[in-house]
Amino acid sequence: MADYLLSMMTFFPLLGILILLFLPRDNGGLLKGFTLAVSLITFAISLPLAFDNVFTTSGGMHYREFYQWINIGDFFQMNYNIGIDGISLWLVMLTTFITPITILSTWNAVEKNIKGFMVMLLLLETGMLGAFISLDLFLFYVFWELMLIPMYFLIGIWGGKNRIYAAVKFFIYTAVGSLLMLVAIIFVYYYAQQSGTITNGFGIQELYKLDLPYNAQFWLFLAFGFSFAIKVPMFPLHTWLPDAHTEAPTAGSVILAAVLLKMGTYGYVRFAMPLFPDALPTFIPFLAFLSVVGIIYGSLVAMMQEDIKKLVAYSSVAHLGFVMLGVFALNLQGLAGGMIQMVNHGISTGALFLIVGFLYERRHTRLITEFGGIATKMPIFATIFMIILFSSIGLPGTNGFVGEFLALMGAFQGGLRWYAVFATTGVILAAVYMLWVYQRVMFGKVTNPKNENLKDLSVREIIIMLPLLLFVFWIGIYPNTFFSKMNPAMEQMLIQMGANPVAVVEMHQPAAVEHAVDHAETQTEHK
Amino acid sequence: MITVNHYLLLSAILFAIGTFGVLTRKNAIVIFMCIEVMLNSVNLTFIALSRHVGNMDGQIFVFFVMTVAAAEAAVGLALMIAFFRNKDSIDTDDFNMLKW
Amino acid sequence: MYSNLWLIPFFPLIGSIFNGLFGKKIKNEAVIGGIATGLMFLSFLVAAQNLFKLLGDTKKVHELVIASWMTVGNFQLNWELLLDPLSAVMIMVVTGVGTLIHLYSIGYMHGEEGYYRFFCYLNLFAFAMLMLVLGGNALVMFIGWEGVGLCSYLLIGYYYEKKSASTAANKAFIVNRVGDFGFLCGLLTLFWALAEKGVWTLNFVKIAESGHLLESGGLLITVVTLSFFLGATGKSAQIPLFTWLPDAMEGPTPVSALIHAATMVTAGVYMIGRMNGLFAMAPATMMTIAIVGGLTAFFAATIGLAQNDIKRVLAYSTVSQLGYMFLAMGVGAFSAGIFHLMTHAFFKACLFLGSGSVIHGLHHAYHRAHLHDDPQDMRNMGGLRKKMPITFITFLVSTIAISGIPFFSGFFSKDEILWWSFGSTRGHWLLWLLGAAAAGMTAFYMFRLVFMTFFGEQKTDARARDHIPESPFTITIPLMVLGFFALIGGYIGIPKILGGVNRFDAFLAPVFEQAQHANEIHAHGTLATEYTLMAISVAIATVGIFIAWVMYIKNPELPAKFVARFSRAHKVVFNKWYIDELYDFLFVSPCKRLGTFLWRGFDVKVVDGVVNGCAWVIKGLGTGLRYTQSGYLYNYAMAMVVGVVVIVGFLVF
Amino acid sequence: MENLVQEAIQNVNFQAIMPSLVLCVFGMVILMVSVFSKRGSTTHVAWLSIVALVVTGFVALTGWNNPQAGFAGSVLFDNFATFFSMICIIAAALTILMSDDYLKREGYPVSEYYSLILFTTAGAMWMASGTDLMTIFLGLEVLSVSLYVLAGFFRNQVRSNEAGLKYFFLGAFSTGFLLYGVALLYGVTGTTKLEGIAAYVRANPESAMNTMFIAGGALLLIGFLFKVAAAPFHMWTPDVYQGAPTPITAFMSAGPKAAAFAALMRVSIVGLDGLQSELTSMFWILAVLTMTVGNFIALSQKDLKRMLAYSSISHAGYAMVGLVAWNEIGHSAILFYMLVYTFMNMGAFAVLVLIGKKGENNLTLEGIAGLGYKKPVLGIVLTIFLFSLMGLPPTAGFTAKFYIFAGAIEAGYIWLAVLGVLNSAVSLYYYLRVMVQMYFKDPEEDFAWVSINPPVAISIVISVVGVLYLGIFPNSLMNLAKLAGF
Repeated sequence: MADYLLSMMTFFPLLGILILLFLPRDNGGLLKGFTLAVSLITFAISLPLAFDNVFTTSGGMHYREFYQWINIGDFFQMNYNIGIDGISLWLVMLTTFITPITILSTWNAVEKNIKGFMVMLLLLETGMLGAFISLDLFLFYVFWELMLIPMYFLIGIWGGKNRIYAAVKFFIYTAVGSLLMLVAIIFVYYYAQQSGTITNGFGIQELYKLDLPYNAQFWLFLAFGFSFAIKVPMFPLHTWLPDAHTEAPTAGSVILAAVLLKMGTYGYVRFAMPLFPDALPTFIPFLAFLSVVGIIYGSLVAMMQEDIKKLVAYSSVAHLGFVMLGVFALNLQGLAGGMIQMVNHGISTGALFLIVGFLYERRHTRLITEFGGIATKMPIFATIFMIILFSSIGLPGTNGFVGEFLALMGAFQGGLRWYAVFATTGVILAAVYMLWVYQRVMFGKVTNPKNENLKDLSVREIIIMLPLLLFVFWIGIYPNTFFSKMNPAMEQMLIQMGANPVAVVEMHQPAAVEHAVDHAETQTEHK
Repeated sequence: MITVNHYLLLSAILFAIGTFGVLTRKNAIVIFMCIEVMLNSVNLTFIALSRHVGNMDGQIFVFFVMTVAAAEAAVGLALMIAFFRNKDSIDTDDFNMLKW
Repeated sequence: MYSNLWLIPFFPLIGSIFNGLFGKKIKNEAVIGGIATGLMFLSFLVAAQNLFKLLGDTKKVHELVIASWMTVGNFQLNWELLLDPLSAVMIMVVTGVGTLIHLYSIGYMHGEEGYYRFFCYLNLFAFAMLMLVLGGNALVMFIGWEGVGLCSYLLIGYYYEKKSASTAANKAFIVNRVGDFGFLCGLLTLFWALAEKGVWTLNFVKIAESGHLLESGGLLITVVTLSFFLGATGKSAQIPLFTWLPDAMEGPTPVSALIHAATMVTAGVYMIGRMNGLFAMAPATMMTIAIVGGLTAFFAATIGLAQNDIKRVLAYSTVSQLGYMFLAMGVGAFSAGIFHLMTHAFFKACLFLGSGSVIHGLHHAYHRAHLHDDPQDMRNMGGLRKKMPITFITFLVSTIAISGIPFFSGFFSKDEILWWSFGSTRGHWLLWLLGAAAAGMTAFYMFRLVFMTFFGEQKTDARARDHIPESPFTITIPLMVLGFFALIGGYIGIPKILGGVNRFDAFLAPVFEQAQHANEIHAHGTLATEYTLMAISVAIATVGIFIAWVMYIKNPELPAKFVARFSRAHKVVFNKWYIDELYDFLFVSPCKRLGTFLWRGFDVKVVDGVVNGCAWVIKGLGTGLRYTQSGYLYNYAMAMVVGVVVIVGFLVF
Repeated sequence: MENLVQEAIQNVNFQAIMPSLVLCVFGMVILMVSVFSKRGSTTHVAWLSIVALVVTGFVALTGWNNPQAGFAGSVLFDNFATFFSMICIIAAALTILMSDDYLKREGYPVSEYYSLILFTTAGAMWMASGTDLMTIFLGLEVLSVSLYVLAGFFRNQVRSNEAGLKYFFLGAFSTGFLLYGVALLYGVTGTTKLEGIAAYVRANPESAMNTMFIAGGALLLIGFLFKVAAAPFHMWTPDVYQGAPTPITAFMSAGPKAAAFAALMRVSIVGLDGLQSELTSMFWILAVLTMTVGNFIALSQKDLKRMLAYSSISHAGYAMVGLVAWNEIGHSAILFYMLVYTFMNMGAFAVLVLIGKKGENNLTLEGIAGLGYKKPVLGIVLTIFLFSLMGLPPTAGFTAKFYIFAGAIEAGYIWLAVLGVLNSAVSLYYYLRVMVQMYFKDPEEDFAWVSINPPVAISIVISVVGVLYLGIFPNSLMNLAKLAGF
């Protein structure tokens, strides 16, 4: 069973879709229930991964599956080449974890064409999981593009007033980047083929060993980086995000924020950076700069938003700036911060979108001015909102802090000191816009009569939020659960990126470093 | 002495005339005739070259071209008649339903 | 040995969680308040036990690792607690004063709608504060540091339906965040600097051990300490980040007493004390701290002169007193600073609780009389000493203490600070002057407060006058206890020149001595100077009291004349030197405008404009090209001919 | 004389033209059958043509890995020809499946229609298997003449007339250029056999490269470029595609286009090998131009058939990238691409055939608003075809595009690939617009007139299966394309 675990996990939702198609169209409860069951089973399938201690000892790929897929002799070969390591582990878990939550959140929100909605959600899950576990660039690309389709429909069919514009923009914007990446992928392949290093199709582990000339790396990194930067999204390629988020239905926003955006950051960590390590130093100052701009810019723009959802969307831009900054620090702390911040952002921002969804379901508006004094009417909601909000701000003890702190620390260690200092101002700004919106929505007296009869969260809604709250504190208080399984893989990845995983800029006490390098080397041997 | 070049030149001129006619005339029949001029100029080229090269392939080709031209004429005229029935015109300016 | 240390923060945490989850169901105020207070008291007992253990111990520094927190490569961080004399003093203050204020709150918050919520927050605060002081590394401290900020936010915004309350809460948190920015920068710089030297740690003990690796007085250490100090100014309401504290008085009075007087706001002082080794190595920073402290003490006192809201006067007084503590830290009088921190905790908590008692009484009276007058405005008070005798006496004791009248607790601590600011190797007579002037003003405005509130004729609305009661015993007991300590709390630190042994100083010596010695920080001067200075400060205080007496008892019409005479100056002082307006002008509105511009002007028009512009251009090109498809046969033929000519030409030539 | 006849008979190899012969015979049989059939009943004829195509398919498949040369080297039925023949057969079969009901709906239930399709297919197969310019020309003309008729088949419909006439005139016009090119090549090399031309160039590398030869080659190729609708010879495409009966449009975009590509490839690769560097640079420009023109103009189209016509132009551009690459990958990629394109495009047209009302005036963007809700299955399959046309995984459109661009990149044409993918990005917009209408707009009509009849359903199912199978498991056919390529 363990041999096929990843495949089972990835394609189980697809199986669910097949059955779903034959269920009666009008029985909404059955459709939702069934989909929920499918996603929960998927989660259950993936659960053994989280408890597998092999990740704590070895940074290599596990649960490998390898089948020949396309083999056109000397033309090209693609393989069904999947595996998971500490870097993708938590993103996979996040995906399987957040999907049931989103499905549960749509219980009352979606009325139109429930079947289609559920199909799209499950298709999306398959796409996301597939992208995280692909070890073959071609396979990755297939899943990567596959994700676009359901998201496009989620926004376009079940979205808000301006949904068509948003959906089309989302689709084309992301596709432009990925198409350029496709060219780069093919180029890498043929370069490898001509230099004789290809034995395994588009397998990234072979491609990692490739010694590309700097010039090629420069352009290839640009192509990959551009594609991922759109997905992240990094300033100034972010404008699709507020539109997409605002128009998407709650479930769409949650998945978009929680998982889809991670594809971009994950892409940097897994593909762009380790594949083209020589080009990395050229780009890092530039990318770090954009990350910092994203943090400050996103926060400032978020501050002035009138629509809560747009505010959260812009705050995403800021949060992902931290992720990217951490990743570009090229050391363990930064990378760990970035990785955990990806998970955090999934949890916190996902939860924020759910919260906005709760409000929207009740009032069918998201304008801040329409609210005020909600805390009196919905105390449980207010409490949960508050906790999530502080997690998003990065209050110590919550998950957000761990990620932001490590990312900043990494940036500090990794020679991005000034960037880090400016990024830290984002800590202030986050508090400003979040608290301000909370004040305007929740505090004060109820001035709008429409808010008089708001009902507090239902049991279902509380159940949705509880697991998220659990992880808010878990990651905040004992992140080692996560780090212990990420560390070996990250060390290996950093070596691949041409960075010393434990390096500070200048070393004065070589003993510790040697030890760490030894450690890393034994890791490599294991592989 | 008339060399092959003279023939080629003549056929080229004919071809050009045909082309020019296609470009400038509006009457479908005339345009069709111009195309026939073009095809026949090609035939002339073939024959001249066949003689010049010294094998029969060119001449055989001409037979095919002529056959095909006949078939085309049949089809083309039929199409024109069909159009004329509907529009009472075979002016190419009236081929204006499908555009942009 | 000290393995039960974790219980100290644990008890309030339990209380907080319990009340947060079940408080709403329980409804019974006695149970809720009882649990919260009881757990706080347990915490106090454990703290006391540990203190006594430490007193009898030769080893003064003890660490307790609870669990690991983050382990990433070389960076290993634990949940760890640190008990040394400094934190021992702090936990005593926090749990002691905390317990009393919890007790006080049972009565004070009686009948409030969110009773359980209040105790939940209050306990949470105690937890966070205890984490702050017990934190064994900078990050655990930071947890507490931000945690108290959070609770402060929650408690200031306790009356969240009031706009001013929620605004004040936001302001407090955000201004604190500015400070936290500094703290984080300092932390990260420090960590990086030490890691460069091969020491990967945030542990305080290790930092203290390896501080010498950094260049003393160098740029790096200055930057680190200045950043930390920025954090301290945020939390402890110093210039330039003091503006939030007066607004924070929107919170219920016990909150003001606990958080905004006794404990949280002293965190900055504590933090400097905790890292005294580093600070001592950065003279420039020390000087900055001393100057900022002195100036804060002075300016806050000036503002305090003119306020009419009883709690605001106390708030500015707090800012001013905190300035003293920073002054102390800045001149290297670490133990004096901590000493003042402790005495201040007693008398300021007592003052706040006393004012709370007054407000409570007036509120009650207005409520009974169905009036809506402001129960916090001193102009509505007067002559309350007869109505509220216990409140009055304890209040008076504390006022005397804060004014620096000999043999009350404030005298000892304040005087030591003033002496150090004059005589320390890091001191200067100008600093002393600022402190002394502030002391005079303190005496004046505090007695102004007492006179306006408790003496003179009763200005309370006649209809409410008879309903003013003395507060219930849950309120008066804490007052009495705190009043008692305000009276005698100073005796553990009687300076040598007054014949004492200064036990307090001795107790803290293990923490501070090394840094002071290593950096040659000590106060020097003759005994005569010391006596003289002491006399002068006492004299100044007395003069202050005298003026207050003249203006508010003897000739009550004087203040109005005075205000009329110096109307402009009064206006400036009354409006807090327009600092809020200045910040609004300098930071808040530019930020908002920038945000709006970036959104509507830049994001929508430029960034998105480029994107949509691309789409628009492509579509326009498409539409243009579309019209080449004219539908005319000869055009198509022409295109073909052109194509033929171009291609043939291209290939042939 | 005796000898000549003997030699000729020996050289004749009917095996080499057997598939087209079978088709022609069947075509004539159908003509005869139609004479004896009741007016207006064409269903049996349609099924008979399907039988014809199936038989032909089996016959053609015997040529796989069993190349048959014949007629003194004028015909070579090799893997390449087999592959293209199969594409044409599939296209023709799908066309016929979707035609019967359509013809009845539009009021032209005429049997000649089917025999014309069979003749067209036969012509296409000649084009694919011809190795002499003469046979290729004959194939081209058989194909063209039949198509002229088919395009103008609805003789009482002005639109159809106009389409037929425009196609006819421009087709004949381009034939003139093609022939002139053949004549020039013949003049230089003294032969019309592709091998002969190539051999002559190899023997006289210096003198062969004269103006006449190059111009002849260019003119010749232009004839085929016209058929594949490469810019600037594409201008007939939108008009003809829009005006012709929808199944015929579908057919033209797949079968004849594939045949034209086959001829284009064989002529350039076998016959004009010597001009490689000139031709690749020409194809480079034309490919970019073609896809750009196709995609850009398609952006503002409202009529679905016309939009798909422009899309077809752009796809021709993508396929030409394989010619630019001029390597094994590129050449096999074209084969694979044409096969995939047949499935996805015919599928899309089949859906249009179904949802059109009589006269097909409702085949506009607005006309299909809400289709996805009223006819969910049709909506889904059309969506799949559109995604495939966009080139998104997991559809065949993606694998095909990948194959093509892999060829280009392997040959070092990075910028061409970049321009190509950017073009696909542009194309997303107009394909998405269809989906916007289908799913994001509320239905304005109930689509009650849409009845899904079995033959069309079969054609759609075949297309969907083809698109998904080739998208997810392209291995087998990619390998076949590799074997069939040059």
